[in-house]
Amino acid sequence: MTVMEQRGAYRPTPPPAWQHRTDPAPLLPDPEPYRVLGTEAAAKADPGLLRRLYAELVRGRRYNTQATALTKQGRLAVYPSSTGQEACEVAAALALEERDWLFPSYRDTLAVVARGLDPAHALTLLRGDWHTGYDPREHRIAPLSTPLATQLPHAVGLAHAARLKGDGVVALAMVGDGGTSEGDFHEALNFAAVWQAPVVFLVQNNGFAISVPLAKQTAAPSLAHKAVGYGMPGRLVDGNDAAAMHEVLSEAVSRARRGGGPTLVEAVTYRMEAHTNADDATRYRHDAEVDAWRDHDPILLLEREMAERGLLDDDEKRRVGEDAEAMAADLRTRMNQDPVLDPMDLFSHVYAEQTTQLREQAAQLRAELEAASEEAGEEAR
Amino acid sequence: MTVMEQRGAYRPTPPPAWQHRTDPAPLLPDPEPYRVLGTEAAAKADPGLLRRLYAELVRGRRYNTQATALTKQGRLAVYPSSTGQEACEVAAALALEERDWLFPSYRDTLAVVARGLDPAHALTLLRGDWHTGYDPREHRIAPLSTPLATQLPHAVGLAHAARLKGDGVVALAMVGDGGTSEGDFHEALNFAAVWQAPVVFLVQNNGFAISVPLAKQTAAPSLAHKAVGYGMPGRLVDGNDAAAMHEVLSEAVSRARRGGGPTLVEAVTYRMEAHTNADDATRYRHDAEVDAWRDHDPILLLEREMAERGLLDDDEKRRVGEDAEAMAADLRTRMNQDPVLDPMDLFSHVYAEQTTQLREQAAQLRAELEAASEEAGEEAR
Amino acid sequence: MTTVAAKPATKPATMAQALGRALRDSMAEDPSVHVLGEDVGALGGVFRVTDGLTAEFGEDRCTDTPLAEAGILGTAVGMAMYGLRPVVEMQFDAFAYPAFEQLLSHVAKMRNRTRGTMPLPITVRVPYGGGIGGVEHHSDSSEAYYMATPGLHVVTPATVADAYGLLRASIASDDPVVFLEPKRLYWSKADWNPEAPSPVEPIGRAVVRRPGRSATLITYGPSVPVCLEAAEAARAEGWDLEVVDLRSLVPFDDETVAASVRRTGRAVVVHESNGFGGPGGEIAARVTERCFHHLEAPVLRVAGFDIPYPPPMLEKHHLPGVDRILDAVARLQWEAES
Amino acid sequence: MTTVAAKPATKPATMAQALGRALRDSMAEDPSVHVLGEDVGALGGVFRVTDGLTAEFGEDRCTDTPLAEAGILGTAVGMAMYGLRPVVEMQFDAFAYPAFEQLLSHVAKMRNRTRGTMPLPITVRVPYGGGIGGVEHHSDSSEAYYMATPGLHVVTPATVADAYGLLRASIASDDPVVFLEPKRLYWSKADWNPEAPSPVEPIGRAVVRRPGRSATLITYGPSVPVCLEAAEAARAEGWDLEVVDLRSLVPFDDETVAASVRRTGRAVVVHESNGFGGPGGEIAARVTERCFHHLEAPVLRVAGFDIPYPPPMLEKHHLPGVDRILDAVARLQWEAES
Ligand SMILES: Cc1ncc(C[n+]2csc(CCOP(=O)(O)OP(=O)(O)O)c2C)c(N)n1
Ligand SMILES: Cc1ncc(C[n+]2csc(CCOP(=O)(O)OP(=O)(O)O)c2C)c(N)n1
Ligand SMILES: [Mg+2]
Ligand SMILES: [Mg+2]
Repeated sequence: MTVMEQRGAYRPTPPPAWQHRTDPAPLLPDPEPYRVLGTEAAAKADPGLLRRLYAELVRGRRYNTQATALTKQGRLAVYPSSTGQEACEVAAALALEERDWLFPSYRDTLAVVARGLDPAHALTLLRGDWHTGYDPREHRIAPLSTPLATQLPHAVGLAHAARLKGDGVVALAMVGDGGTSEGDFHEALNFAAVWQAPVVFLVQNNGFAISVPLAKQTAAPSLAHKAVGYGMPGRLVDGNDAAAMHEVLSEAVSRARRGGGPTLVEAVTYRMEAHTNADDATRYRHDAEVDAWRDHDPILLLEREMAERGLLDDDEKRRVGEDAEAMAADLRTRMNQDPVLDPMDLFSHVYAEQTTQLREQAAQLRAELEAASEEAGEEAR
Repeated sequence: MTVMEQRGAYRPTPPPAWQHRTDPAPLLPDPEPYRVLGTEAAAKADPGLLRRLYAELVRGRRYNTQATALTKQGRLAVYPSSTGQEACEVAAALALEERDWLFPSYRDTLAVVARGLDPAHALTLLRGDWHTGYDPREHRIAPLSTPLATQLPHAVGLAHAARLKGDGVVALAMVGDGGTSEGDFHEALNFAAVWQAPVVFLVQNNGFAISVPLAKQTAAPSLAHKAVGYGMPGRLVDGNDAAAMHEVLSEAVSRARRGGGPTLVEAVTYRMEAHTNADDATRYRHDAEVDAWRDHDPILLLEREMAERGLLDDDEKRRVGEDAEAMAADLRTRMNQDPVLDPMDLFSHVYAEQTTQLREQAAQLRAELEAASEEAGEEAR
Repeated sequence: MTTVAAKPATKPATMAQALGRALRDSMAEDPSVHVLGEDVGALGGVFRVTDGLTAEFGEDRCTDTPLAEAGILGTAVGMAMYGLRPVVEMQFDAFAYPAFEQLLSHVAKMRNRTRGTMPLPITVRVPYGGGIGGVEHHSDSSEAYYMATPGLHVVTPATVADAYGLLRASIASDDPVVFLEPKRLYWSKADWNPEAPSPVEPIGRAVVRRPGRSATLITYGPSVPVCLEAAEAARAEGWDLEVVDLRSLVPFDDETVAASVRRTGRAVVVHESNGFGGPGGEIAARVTERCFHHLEAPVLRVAGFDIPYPPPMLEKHHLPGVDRILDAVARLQWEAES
Repeated sequence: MTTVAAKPATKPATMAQALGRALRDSMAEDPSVHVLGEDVGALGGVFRVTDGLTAEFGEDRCTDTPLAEAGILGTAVGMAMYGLRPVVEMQFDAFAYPAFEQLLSHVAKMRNRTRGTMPLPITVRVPYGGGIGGVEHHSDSSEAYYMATPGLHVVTPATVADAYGLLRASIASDDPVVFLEPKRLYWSKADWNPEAPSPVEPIGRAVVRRPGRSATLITYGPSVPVCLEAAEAARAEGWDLEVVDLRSLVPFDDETVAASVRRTGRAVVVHESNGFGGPGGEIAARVTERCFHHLEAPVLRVAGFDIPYPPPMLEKHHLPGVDRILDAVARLQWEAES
């Protein structure tokens, strides 16, 4: 019996404004993270894609270990490693076309490299010679974002501009589980859904925000459940399953490209290393928890699948390993050279045109540097 | 077949971290706004409560019209009327016990009055003689919040402190549909759920944020659907049905008091007047839309129900009307008196102790005022 | 109050109208200019500055956003990254605060952090200041925050003609501009020809609004008319005050200001913003650095008190008025006292 | 570098340790003191200032919050409304920006808007400044924003003893205090007895760290040790420099500062924050207002350049160092030039 039929004389109508805007059911994530490797779905996966993913994962892992080593040698100011999260990083890069845009967070150097950026240029920020080591427009990669979640509205605005232009460009923005608590996450997802912007939000839920575990970050059934509150679909994926990640992100990207609007993807993964080289993870988690994830390593999962299907022989493994080593060796060599820096650059990019004040200050620094080098010269004589 | 059984040799486990934290199903709102008046549920409603609600609605409506009239006479700087939303305002106040706290937004003067504050003191902010006209601690009413949604984290913090104290106090915080787009809304709800704070969030979805209609504010199935993303229940209510509002809010309050954590309540209602007396609603909406809501007026709905049940005779109606008139007359008289203001108050409450700088500035103003009154005195002579 | 000479077709226009016209002309000239904010569409903004833009250019060019200031400015950053020129409206000064992280950490820094490859030509319009009887949070003078943030330009008009010219220049700038609109001058009027509007003013040039020889009043935005009034009143006391309208706080026109103070030897900085930590400190300090040996007295400041903005019925006591300015002028040590 | 006299039980302690001890002692003394922030629990904060507090007082007293600065400060407001004394940790200066609306529109105003009935005894700890090789957004000097906001106290220690004393006093204050911790002094050491810590300093008193007669260096926080070093170096040039450590920017100790400058007749303000719109303008202006006829030269400023904070490898060029301070002292018109 509907409310209209319940009463005799007095039958009020529902509030005039009441009408369903969106059916919530299809927006809700499945209860379990989506997986491909080790399931029947894996049979459908393209062998070429799996090989490509494998090579990138191995290269990515090697990149992570090399960069961490560089922090020990004082060659990087800091490095937030994505070891254990390579499937997310690589899939994010590979799901995009060249014309698309990537909005990485500060941990996502690897996604930037997997997208094709010179591995050394991706490290400029963390090395400390400048804030961003590449031209974002040339590579369609936004600067690595340190203030958490602030890059998400940028991705939405860019995707909105692309939609207005009608050029089929999609933006993919990355954020951590901790970052979802920021107001910018909320505002970005809301704008994206209202504007039906072609943007994909990838949350890497790696269990921690520095020392804070997920349970102190949210009480939600999953982070993907946030999507329905904006009117966009939420997908839950095993973030260590490269094939699942690639499939789900590619679907979300083409949905956005087709005009279907934004998607929120939560990748369940784990940060195997400390937060950065400067962090001491023993203060807040047990080795046993880390160990439990070792058997769910993204490279291992893919290797097992490929082995089972005969897609990976020892030759291929060796070749992939050697390529990764070559990349690491080259990176090491280049990062061991001191960058040539011009202090006067401090004043070159603040404004399109230097203000009088900056010209005066630049002159001051120039004079100081000249005096110092004269002094040094005199001392040398 | 579970994923564990799907494959032969290689059977990966799901990601170790994966475990359901909360069952989403009970957190999702019903598809239709909950209603009592005109349905079978109304039979269970307490006649005393309905009478009380009726008297408050009538008084509230009269308060709204009187306050709007005062703006025309220049006695108020501005008034954002809640005409049409009285059921929400009144139910919010009545759902709370005396020890509980109310966190009103700038539109919720009426809830403040229904909670028992002197009708004139509630208007201090809008009259312009000071920012807040009452001692929040004495009345357990936070200042009317102008910056939208900023009061929500305050309510959460206060409720959290109450929970730590274990004194059973609950906070109820009010916000508009537009305010749900702010980052503070998101952060407040997330903190509340993580902390299981005894707080109830009441969103009055009145269709507009000044001129911006709900469809430009959100693409969600409903605002109540946001709750699941925080891990709290979301309830959808007919905001013009005073009995339904009272029931749902009371339930949420006692759930919070029992330690059950926060609830998000969306009340579907409509702003019958312009945004404030300074606004021109004809610029962004048609009279037809407003007219469609006239038959769904909160007083009308309650009156019809009570009439059907024989709970409201002409005597009672008259008496309620007269009480409301008396309140309005008293308010008019008092608001027509010029408040006595002391300009030196400007310096009295900035800090617990006046800084040297403020003492100097206070002395300056005092000297100016004395000079001015001397001048005036001389002129008078 | 305006420098535009009357032409045959001029008629009285308000500052709000001139700002609206500047938006319209910028949008008509350059399809990459987009306006976004709360209520900028059908309503035309709460101050009606964007009136008619959606009707003329459509919702995609002048867009009512969800109610979230960080989101508005943050999406504007993304739009600018894609080559658009967003003009963002913040509804009131205090409602720009939620967007501060986007402004400080991204808008102000993006060009620099990308070595100039990613400029952000964003204009952030902020109605600011008091004197309109607004309830709390509607009358803040927030210019000190913007001035303290390298990478931003900070511009504020005081006349109808400048409102047009400076807003056009701000939108045309390849750098982010915080464009501060003095609320209580929105309805100020001047003769002005919308069909042949005043030429676009370059950003960064102060202007002498009234020449004088006794002392310089250095001011901007809402305090410019007050200073002009004070200068008129000062004639009765025998003072011939010069009034400099800064127009742009960043970049700062040291040359014009210092030249004036060197001429007059005395200066008072006047603004509504709180005195302590407000723009006046910076201005007084840099004038003193540059004109020390020309100064007959310390540069004084007449500013709002160091208090939260008062409620409407008390705001007149807070705002720098003619008398308070004249009191300060009187303290400029007219007889040798050292 | 510390004023505490060596006692038998003293041993070297870092500023971070003294701050941690101040939190601990405040919490032990007053059960209404609660610490909250990102990673303040098991980790002990990224600078380890809150180390051990959760272990000693439990998670309800020292709480790891979700990652949302406006939420942290906003909930702290509610906790303070209920009678608690929250001490909030912002992880880095630039990550306090998302909380600006809460800080400016509520924390700073609540006492005033409620006519004193609802004070907010909140301490907001903000690690600030550079010199630690941090990547972008980790080295901002944001004190100008706080100074420009009436209703806040702004306090910053420069010594181990003051770190303890001023933080205790800030937590005990019934008003909100923005407590700025100079990042690069976290590891600075001094002999200090944690069992009998230095007495609690009152907020609002500057201190002469080094007496001198030639000129006054006015400074605070991270620049205090640099100024002391400069003063040592200046002896070689024949200058005997006085160094005033402000300790509190709000309230400002006009008396101590003006007394020093009246004695020396010359002054330089030194800070890391950008010069333009930075604290130095206010300080120079008010010193000049008060000491004009004692000044032999304009008050000069040595500050960070007007640029976004540089990347680690270039920050040394930005930070005011000994040479730059001595250059400024040399420009204080030692021969009569007027
Ligand atoms: C706005 C902001 N607040 C605080 C920080 C300091 N911080 C850097 S990383 C981090 C934790 C991030 O956690 P999460 O989002 O889960 O990403 P993950 O580190 O796990 O990749 C914090 C708190 C920051 N960078 N930005
Ligand atoms: C942070 C902030 N931004 C903007 C405003 C200006 N403003 C006042 S009311 C309003 C609309 C509010 O809409 P809604 O939340 O739906 O509440 P309603 O007015 O319908 O009660 C706006 C934009 C504000 N007060 N605070
Ligand atoms: Mg994480
Ligand atoms: Mg509304």
